[in-house]
Amino acid sequence: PAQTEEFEAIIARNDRIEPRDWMPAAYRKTLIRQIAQHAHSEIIGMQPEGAWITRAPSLRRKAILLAKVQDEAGHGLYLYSATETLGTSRDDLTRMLIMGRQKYSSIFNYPTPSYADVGTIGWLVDGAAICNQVPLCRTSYGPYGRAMIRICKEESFHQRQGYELLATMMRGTAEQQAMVQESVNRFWWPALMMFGPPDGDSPNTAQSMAWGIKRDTNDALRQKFVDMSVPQAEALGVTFPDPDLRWNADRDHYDFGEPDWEEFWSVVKGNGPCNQQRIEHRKRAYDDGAWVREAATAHAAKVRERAG
Amino acid sequence: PAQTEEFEAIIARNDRIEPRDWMPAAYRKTLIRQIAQHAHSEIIGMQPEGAWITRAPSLRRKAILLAKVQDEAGHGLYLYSATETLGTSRDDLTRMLIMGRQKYSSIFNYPTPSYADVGTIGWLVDGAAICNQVPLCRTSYGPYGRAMIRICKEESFHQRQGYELLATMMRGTAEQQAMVQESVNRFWWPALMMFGPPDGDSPNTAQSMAWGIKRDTNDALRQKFVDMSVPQAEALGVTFPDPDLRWNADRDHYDFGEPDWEEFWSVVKGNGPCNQQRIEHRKRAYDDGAWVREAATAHAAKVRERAG
Amino acid sequence: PSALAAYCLMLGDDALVLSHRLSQWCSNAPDLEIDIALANIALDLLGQARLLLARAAAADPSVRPALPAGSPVPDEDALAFFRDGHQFRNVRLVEQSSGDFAATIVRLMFFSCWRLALLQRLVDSRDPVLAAIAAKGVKEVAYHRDFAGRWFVTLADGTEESRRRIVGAIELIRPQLAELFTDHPVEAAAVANGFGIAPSSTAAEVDTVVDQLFTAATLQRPQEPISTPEATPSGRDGQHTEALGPMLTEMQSVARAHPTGSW
Amino acid sequence: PSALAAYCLMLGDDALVLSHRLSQWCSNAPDLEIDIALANIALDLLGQARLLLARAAAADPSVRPALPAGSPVPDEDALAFFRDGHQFRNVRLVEQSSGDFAATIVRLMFFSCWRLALLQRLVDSRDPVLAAIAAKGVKEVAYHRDFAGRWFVTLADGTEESRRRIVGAIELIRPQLAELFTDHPVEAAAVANGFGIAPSSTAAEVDTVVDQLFTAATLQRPQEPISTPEATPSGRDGQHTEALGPMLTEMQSVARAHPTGSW
Repeated sequence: PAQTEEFEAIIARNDRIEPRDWMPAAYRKTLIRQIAQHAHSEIIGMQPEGAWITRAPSLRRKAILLAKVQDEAGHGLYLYSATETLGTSRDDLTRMLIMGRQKYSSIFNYPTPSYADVGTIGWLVDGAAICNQVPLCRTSYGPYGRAMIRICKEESFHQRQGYELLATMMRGTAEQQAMVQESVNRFWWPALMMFGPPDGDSPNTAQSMAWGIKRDTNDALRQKFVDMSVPQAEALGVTFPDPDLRWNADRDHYDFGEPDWEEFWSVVKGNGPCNQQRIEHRKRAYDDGAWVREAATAHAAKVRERAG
Repeated sequence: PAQTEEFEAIIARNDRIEPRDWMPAAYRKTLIRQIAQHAHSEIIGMQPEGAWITRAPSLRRKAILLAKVQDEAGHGLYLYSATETLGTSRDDLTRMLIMGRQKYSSIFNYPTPSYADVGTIGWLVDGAAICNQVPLCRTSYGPYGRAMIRICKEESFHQRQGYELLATMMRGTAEQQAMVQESVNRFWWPALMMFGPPDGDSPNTAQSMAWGIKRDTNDALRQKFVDMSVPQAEALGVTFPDPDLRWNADRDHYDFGEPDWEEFWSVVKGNGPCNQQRIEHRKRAYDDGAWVREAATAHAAKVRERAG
Repeated sequence: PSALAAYCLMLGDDALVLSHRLSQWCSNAPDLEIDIALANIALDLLGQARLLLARAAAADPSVRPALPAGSPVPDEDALAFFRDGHQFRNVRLVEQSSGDFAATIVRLMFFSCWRLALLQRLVDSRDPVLAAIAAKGVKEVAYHRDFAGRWFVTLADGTEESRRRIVGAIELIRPQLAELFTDHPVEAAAVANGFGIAPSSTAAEVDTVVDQLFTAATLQRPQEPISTPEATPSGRDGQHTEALGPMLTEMQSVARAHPTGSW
Repeated sequence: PSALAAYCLMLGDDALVLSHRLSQWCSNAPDLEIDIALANIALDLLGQARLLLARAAAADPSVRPALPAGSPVPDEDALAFFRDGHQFRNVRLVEQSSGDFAATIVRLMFFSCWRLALLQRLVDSRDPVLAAIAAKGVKEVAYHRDFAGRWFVTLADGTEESRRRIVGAIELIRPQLAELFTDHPVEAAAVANGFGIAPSSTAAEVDTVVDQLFTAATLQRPQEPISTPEATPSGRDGQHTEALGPMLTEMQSVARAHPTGSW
């Protein structure tokens, strides 16, 4: 029908779909799933770094870290707002999250046992996220694309701060240098997994690319991330734990080893080191805050009533 | 009547009143108040030292401290049992405590900011408690007296352990020695207040002594405690913060200054440094544990029912 | 230490410690908006603390704790991470665990009303650095007070449970307020030297503001302890409650494990 | 370190860390009897930890962390208070916060069933010290298991809420169990040398006991992860969750502030 043609025309000319536009139900559903997953990742992602706010080793780092985790809350807020334009509510999505019915990025199921992890998350995890997200600034759904523009700007700021923390630590004591290397060893493979399974095992990619929701394949983004990160690691003075990592002049890219996809799927299925803990934390905050949200609603109703 | 005579005869010959014996209502009431206050003191007293269990600086000290705080729970248990023989329940008394309708020893409203406080509480606070309690082993109410015998035995063990901790610290670093002196400075006056207001301001003493519930006046016990503590302080190498403290050969006792009774009454009235915190802690533990106690009751009922 | 340094430590420690307590809400708040707002307030106070601690060390370098030779730790961090509990000079009000959201709001409301009154007077300090810190702080703390006041009224008016919690929080905080309005010798010296404020001089104004908030919340103000004199030594003397030690242990753990580290 | 020392650290750290978590119940338990019982269990495990850490240091003095010259700190305390998180060798199961009483009971039940099976075999260790520690521990841990088992059944049978909490606790603990039954190279070496036990060899027995407890509690046992192999490095390799660091910071704070102190 005409609606479908109109929709496909907008997609074809790389224009934005807006909330008032008609869209196929599957497109809407896929978008909600993807944006919600992204919003949940921001919110869950507050935890592994947030745990270090009270232990940041300098007041300057404490301020940087607190502001960063606060930005993540802000990102969650924009993204939940984007899903609301598709007819959902933040509360519904939060409930889906804490009941385990919607996912978030598996990277946040890895623990952060050292302060160097704050830097590594900034450098590698935010770095990988940016590779994933920059193309989404051109995504076909307007509110999502605009949220992504703002988010990407802040993320690259966070990435630079993370890198700068690691660089400072690498100029510090031998112990600090060892902390950085140990942290990078733990996060390198999980960061590579952030791009998702190999293209052959990623059945939704084709449809998402056709709809302009996704712009690049998992493997292409992963390669781009590796190519970007290796020189940065050299500049820092750290290595990645991959014996197969080397420059391939023929391909004009770095070759690298295969992530442990068994571990990936195991973490996705809920068996990572921190899955339970992350969800429990969120659930506790949500449950503990219920009385406040109820009070705010009740107060607003009374104010309206008094206003007559 | 005959009952009253019988009761007074038992008291007169320093014999014990037992739960099955008739007793005046005022005697019963006074006893419940006094034993409950003592039981509450044991339970609230778990907090200031218990806060250090997770931070005890050696495994041996951790074991000693954990066992000591556990003993205090045990003392609470005996004493609540003694009140039960007078027709109350532990649950009722606990509720009176957390509603602020029954008191506990004011000493536990002072904070314990250093590990030396664990030693000082053992030495001075348990020491003062023993002075107060040894006479109660001969108290007229049987179950109370018997509980006190067991409690006093354990308390003097705790007192020796506290003194031994301080003695060890005084043989340690200059910092440790300073910690001990600082702690003793904070606890000396509150320990003296543990014997209650001066005899002239203690209207219930006479009746309690007549009933054999109390055996010595506040001031007499306080003097005994001072006389006992000064040589111990000298052996330790610490001083008490009282410029008026000196030996009086005429009286064959130490003279000492007047505690700040204004502070005493202020703390009793609830304005000490930790009153709120102590009650809140107990209330939280009581409230958080409600579902467990309910589950145990429900399970016991089901077991009985299944047994037919 | 000099009176100026000692005075800056007091105001700086108040901000540092409350900032720490508020930052513990991060990722734990009732909703995202509150999470963001509390982080903002914590950041503001952290900023005030950094300026005040640096000013203290500049006014009297002897307040800076000794660190191993070659340690690159800046003054603000030496003071925050390498002093022990008894060297902290904050009022005891700020060191307690935050408790629930009602307790957080009630504390923040009293604290902000008081600190705003202090900072408003401190903009005329004879010390130009303090005056500048105060001028910046006034705008921040006015926002904190508005945030706390708005939630105070909301919770008091909201549901039975929220009102019960607010009333409980007020009751809990009551005995900790007297300290705020008790002049310490260091504060008296600061007044005498024209760079500081006697907290007792803010009591009447704070009282009025608090009264207005209680009226807006249709709550009975409990018998007022604001003018009650403190008998025992206070946080200003380094006498703290049991809450400060564990808080500092956590806060200082990484910095102290690496006394010559660069961050 | 020698295999014997490394093996003793594993068993010792399990006991030390769980003892710490249980000791946090002190003055917080649902009633006095439970408070006393949990303190007892914590004391038993602390006793086991002290013997095992001392044995580790005696077997290989190189496991003892370096301390300032003249430090009077005994071996057991050097190991408990002066190792960093990555040097701890406990399974990750024991380091989580205790959670509510249901979570405490479910963890203690699994842990005790497992440790009892280990210690029962360890009484025949070729190392006479380990054998003696095991013999003493068997009696203690049998009591712990009974206590946990009794409460497991009570809570499962009690009220709707207690049953819901027990089910939730089982679900939460599930992924942490596989590590208990995964043989580590150090354990393999301990078996080869005749002084230690392969935890995998206890799986069948533990399974049976746990089955009985689930049956008594009329609970469906979740799909069993006990035999699932661990993919990632474990607590035995010094890879820990986020819970261990803050726990150790607190535990070690006083000892580390006074590295040459006498206690």
